[in-house]
Amino acid sequence: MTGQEIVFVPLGVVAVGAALLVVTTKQMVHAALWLVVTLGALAGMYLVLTAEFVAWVQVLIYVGAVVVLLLFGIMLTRAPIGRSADLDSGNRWIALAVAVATAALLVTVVVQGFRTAYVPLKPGGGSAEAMGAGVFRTWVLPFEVLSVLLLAALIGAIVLSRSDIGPGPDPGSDTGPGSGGGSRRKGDG
Amino acid sequence: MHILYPLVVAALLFSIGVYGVLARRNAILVLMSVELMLNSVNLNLVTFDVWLRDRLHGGQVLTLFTIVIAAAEIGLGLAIVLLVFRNRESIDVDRLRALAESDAEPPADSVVERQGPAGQGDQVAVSSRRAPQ
Amino acid sequence: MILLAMLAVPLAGALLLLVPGLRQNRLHGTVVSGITLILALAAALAFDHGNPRMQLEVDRAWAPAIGLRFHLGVDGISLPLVVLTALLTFLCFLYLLRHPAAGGASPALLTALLLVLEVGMLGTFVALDLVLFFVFFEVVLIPMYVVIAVWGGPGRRAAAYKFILYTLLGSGVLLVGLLLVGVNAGTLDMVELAARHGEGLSRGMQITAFLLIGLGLAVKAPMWPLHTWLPDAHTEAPTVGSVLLAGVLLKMGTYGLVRLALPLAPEGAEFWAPWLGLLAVIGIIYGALACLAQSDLKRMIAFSSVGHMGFVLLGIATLTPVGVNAALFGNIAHGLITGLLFFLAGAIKERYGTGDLDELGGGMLAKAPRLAAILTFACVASLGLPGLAGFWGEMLALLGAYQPGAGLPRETFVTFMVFGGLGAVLTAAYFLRMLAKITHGTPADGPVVAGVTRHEYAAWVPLITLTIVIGLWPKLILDLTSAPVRALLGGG
Amino acid sequence: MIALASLTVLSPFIAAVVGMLLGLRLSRLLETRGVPGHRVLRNGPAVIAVVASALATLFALIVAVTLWLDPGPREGTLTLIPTGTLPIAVGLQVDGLAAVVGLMVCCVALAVQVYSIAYLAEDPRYSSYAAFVSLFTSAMLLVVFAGDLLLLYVGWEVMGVCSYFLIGHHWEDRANSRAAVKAFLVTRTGDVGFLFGIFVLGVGAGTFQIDEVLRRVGDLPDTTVLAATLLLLAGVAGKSAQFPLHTWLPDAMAGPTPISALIHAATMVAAGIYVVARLYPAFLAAPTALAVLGVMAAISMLGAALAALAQSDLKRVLAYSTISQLAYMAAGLAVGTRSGAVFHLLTHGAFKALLFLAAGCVIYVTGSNLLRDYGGLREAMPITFWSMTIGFAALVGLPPVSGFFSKDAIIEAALHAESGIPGPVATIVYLTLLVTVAVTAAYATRAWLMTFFGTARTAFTPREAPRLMSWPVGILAVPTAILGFFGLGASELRPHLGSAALSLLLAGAGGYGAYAVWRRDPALDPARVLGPVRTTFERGFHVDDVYDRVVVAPVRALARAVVGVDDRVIDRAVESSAGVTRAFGGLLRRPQNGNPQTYLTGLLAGMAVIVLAVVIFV
Repeated sequence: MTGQEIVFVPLGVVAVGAALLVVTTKQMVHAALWLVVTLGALAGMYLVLTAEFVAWVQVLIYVGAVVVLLLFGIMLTRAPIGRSADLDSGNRWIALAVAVATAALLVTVVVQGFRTAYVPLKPGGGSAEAMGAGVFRTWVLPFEVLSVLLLAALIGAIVLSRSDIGPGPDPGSDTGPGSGGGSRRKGDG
Repeated sequence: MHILYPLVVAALLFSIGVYGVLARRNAILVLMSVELMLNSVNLNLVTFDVWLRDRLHGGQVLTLFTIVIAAAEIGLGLAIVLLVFRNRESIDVDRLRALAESDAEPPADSVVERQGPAGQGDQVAVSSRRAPQ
Repeated sequence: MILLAMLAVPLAGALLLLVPGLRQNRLHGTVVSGITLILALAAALAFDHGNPRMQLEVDRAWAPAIGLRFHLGVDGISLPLVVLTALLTFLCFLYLLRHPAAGGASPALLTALLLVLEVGMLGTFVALDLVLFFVFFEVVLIPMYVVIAVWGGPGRRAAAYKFILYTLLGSGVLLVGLLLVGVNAGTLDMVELAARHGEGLSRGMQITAFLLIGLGLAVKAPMWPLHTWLPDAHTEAPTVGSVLLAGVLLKMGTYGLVRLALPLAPEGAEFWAPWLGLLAVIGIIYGALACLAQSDLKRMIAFSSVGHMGFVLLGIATLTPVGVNAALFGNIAHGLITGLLFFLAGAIKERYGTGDLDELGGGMLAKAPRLAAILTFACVASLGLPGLAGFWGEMLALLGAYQPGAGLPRETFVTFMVFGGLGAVLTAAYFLRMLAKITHGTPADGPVVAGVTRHEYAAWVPLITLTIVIGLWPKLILDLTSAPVRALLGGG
Repeated sequence: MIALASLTVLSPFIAAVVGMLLGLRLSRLLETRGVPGHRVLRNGPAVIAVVASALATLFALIVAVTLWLDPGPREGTLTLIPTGTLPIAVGLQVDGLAAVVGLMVCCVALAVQVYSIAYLAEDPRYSSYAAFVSLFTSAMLLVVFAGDLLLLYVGWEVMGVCSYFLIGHHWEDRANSRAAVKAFLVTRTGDVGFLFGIFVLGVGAGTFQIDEVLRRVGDLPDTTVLAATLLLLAGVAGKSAQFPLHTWLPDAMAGPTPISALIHAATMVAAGIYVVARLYPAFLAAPTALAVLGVMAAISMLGAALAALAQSDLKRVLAYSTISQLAYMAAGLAVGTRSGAVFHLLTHGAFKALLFLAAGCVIYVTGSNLLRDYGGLREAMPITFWSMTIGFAALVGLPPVSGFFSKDAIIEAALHAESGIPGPVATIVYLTLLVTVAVTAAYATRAWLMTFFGTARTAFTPREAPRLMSWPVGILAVPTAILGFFGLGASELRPHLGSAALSLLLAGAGGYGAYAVWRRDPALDPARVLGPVRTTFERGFHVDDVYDRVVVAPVRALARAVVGVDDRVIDRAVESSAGVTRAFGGLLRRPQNGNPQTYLTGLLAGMAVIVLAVVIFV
């Protein structure tokens, strides 16, 4: 076992364990926090894999933004702080079966397919410089398209979360027509 | 480094995400599970990028894009969740049954009759029926 | 070629109704069906009566990739039915000229539907390719469904649903059976398949195929206990719908049995014949008893069809030339007579506003003597009086049952014959009961009933004449059918 | 010859068709043209019918005379109809039997047609009436001349439907309509047996041609012949109104009187006896069938005679007497005297036609069917009286009128039955014949006395019936009186002293008994002395009631049950299949509960399965 592996394996264990807690914990806020751990561990793994820039973006966006957003969502939906009993739906056991099957399948396939493959790790492959060059040279067009997509998502999120706009003839009934209009606009974007 | 380590971790994360999506009731938890799945994919992308020694760094760039899109997705997703919450007072995925047909057993020849209430908007009918629960 | 024209003319006639100017033409349907009738008669004239083979054949590739051919032809078995179909359709149009079907929808639509119906009916009788047969068999369903559902009585929707779902179910089974035969025998050509007499199909395959094909066709025939769509459809259908339904559509089932099931799967036929005979006899007795207790005229005639088709099926079940002859004769006779009966029932309903025997009261012979006289004639013909068309089919079917084909249990069939005979008595009983109920007695006071109109005469007199002519001279039909039937059953 | 016979059959048929379609038009034409002479001549349908009947009679006469001069059967076949098995021969056959019976049928039909002109003068539906009488005649002639069993059956059945129309001629009255339906149904029940008998015989013999069948009867297995003849007897019993299928005949009196004459004397009922005579070799080959016929005849003979004794309606008296006399013929056939039976058929045809037509005159004059309304008609209706007297004498079998000779031939034959029927049956038949002679005399005397003697019991104008009615009656009296002497030509038909004396003695006793009772009080019905059994006799031993209970009611109940079953079981099964389908659909809809998680679970599970499959198999 190489040094990298010695670092990588604990990170992986942490990531998987925290992910398991995300999907099993009885408290919603804890779930969000365990998610932070998972994502953080993933960032560590990226580092081990020499993808420094990705690792930092992971920390910034995921840990910084997404999880915060999720926490906001938890609060806005007035989710109970503390233990709640009914976070799992009725088909938990089926879900478990499917998940285990998926895991078994994926792991088997992966193991069979890459039994002898080794990753040559050389530092610098994922540096900010390399990334910047890649994004702004080779991948500049997808990058621009992505920015438009983000704009659309921005507008969509605004339209969706605001209740006072929409084509509904009766602004008083904010239910059916409002959501109908919103979803239509999202489709346009 | 043996490539199996990251790949197995990614596979497990993905499966855990699957479990979360299928088993969790709260829409926000479902979103979190989706994030897990996305991340497992990201991990794969990065791993293969490194393994293949891609000079264009397609895997890593795509990972960046995915992260960005995931952020946008979570934003939109949460907006939708909030909208649903506002309308239904609940974000329990398994209680949002608007996709189902109305439970009333359709009588053989009542096509015309059934069109009456449906015209007023299915969601209203459903939500008003759901509200007391 | 003449057959092709016979199919093309009504189809073109139906399509022409898309032209706006022609829609107002009331004579359109009559003219088109008249031309078709002339073509059918021309086919009958061009037909070589001494020749038991297929004649006037048209054989084109249709879908060569799967071996489908557009193969048409007539022989002695189908020719009478073709003429009957063309005649009945023409008479229906004649009748419609003066007595349009009640209902808001446009008459042009009815004309178009009936013409398409005619294409399907004629096509079924002249098709010589299994899939082509099935296609025409199905073409009939939709127009009839619409006719019932749009121009029918108060319960028309349920009746129409029942009709189409029931018969579609039968068609599905039929298709499976046809494909089973076609795939296993390697050809879809009916002439070739008939000539093989089941060679190349294992016994088990034949039994399955006969069961499937028979079931599919029995729904249409209809055989007891698959008959329940019939009374409803007849009761609700408009007059012309009932006439064509009883006059031609039911025949497609029995014709199919003779044309497809018997020659394609002879061993299967032998296996199933006693069962077919049993159900046929039950149908005879059951239909007659049901008629005895009916109070609605149209419903009664519908159940009488069950009984009459029972005789036809019994004839087929005997697997003898005489039985199959009886079936074909019975087909024609039933088409003529029951067609007439439904015309009459429609006329009565139109005049009295009801088809209920009790509400009709008595004394029709005093109130509307000619109508009642024709009704009496039709009933007497239907109950199988010798000298009229209805007799020969029944008599020959019973004769066939007395001497069933080799390999069939004789005692069983003799029992069937006895019960069939009882059914004949019951048939007489219910017709006479109905006649006594509505034509005899003193009439209740009420509005004067209109006499028989000229258009009604025009529609009915050919049927009456043919009933008498065929009844007095059965050779006309038996000469035609005997030779091909013998060939069909594998005799010399 | 055959052409003549076919013309005999066809001319009434054509008359029927033409009369039905054009009769009224011809009337109108004659009316407008102002044809001189009696108004009868302006009755179009009647003219057509009478002319055709006369033609038929002429043809039949020529046929009969030709055959008399040059005996020997002849036959001709127009064509063969293929059926897929034995062909049906459209052909006629003439022999002595057919010629004689055919002539008799034509004569009676002619008399009836002429008589009807006056009897139904004011009838608005004369054209259909005359046409059906013509058709009836034609059908009977077809039965008589048919050379093929199935052709015979055609005529046989057509007669049934004609009887239906004619008995129900006055359909305004529901009773007539019921009687007509009953006549048709009862005879048709028998006819089914008859048809099966034809099948058995024809298929057994390998042909439906009558002479060929009779030639091959000897080679057939006994059981086949027995089955065939027994089945044929069912039809015979139906048409010839023998027990147990006799019940339609008394009710058939509902029809106009000339129709009764036609049905009873010439057509329909005669057909049954004729067919047995025609197929006699087959019956001789099956003595058991003859024994059954004998027993049937014995029961019908005596039972009907007793029933006749108590009837209050003149026509019903005659109707029961017909059953009884037909039973004589059947008995004659059973004991082996075909010629005697046919002889009686002929004489009976004459005297029964006479009796009915005369009764028609009485009814025409008095306006009533009931014996208790008559009385003292002797003076006012001399032709009717004398004719009817001859008729009754023939019915009773008094010498020298015809009935005496024919009855005697049968009774004598019954004494030494030669047909091979078991001895006891022959004895029973013989004794019943003798007893019936006495009873016949009694009821004939009763009817005769109550009609013509004493004083009129109700108010009517005694007068002779119109000439068109009384003349046929008078003319029929001639053959009634003298037909018997034709039998002297054949040795077996000559009277025998012993049996003649015996039957005369019995007849005298019966007649005197009725007379003695009547003389005590001419105003009253002599049947009163029957006491309590009178009702039983009058209602024909309640056979009708039994049939009502045993056949009619169960069939009705069964019919209702069938309709119930159809609605509630078969149709319900069909309609509930819709429900089952929907329920099944509901089962499949269960997963479609609107929960996206469930959907997604299914999706992912499916994906896993597919991937698994790919991994394993590819």
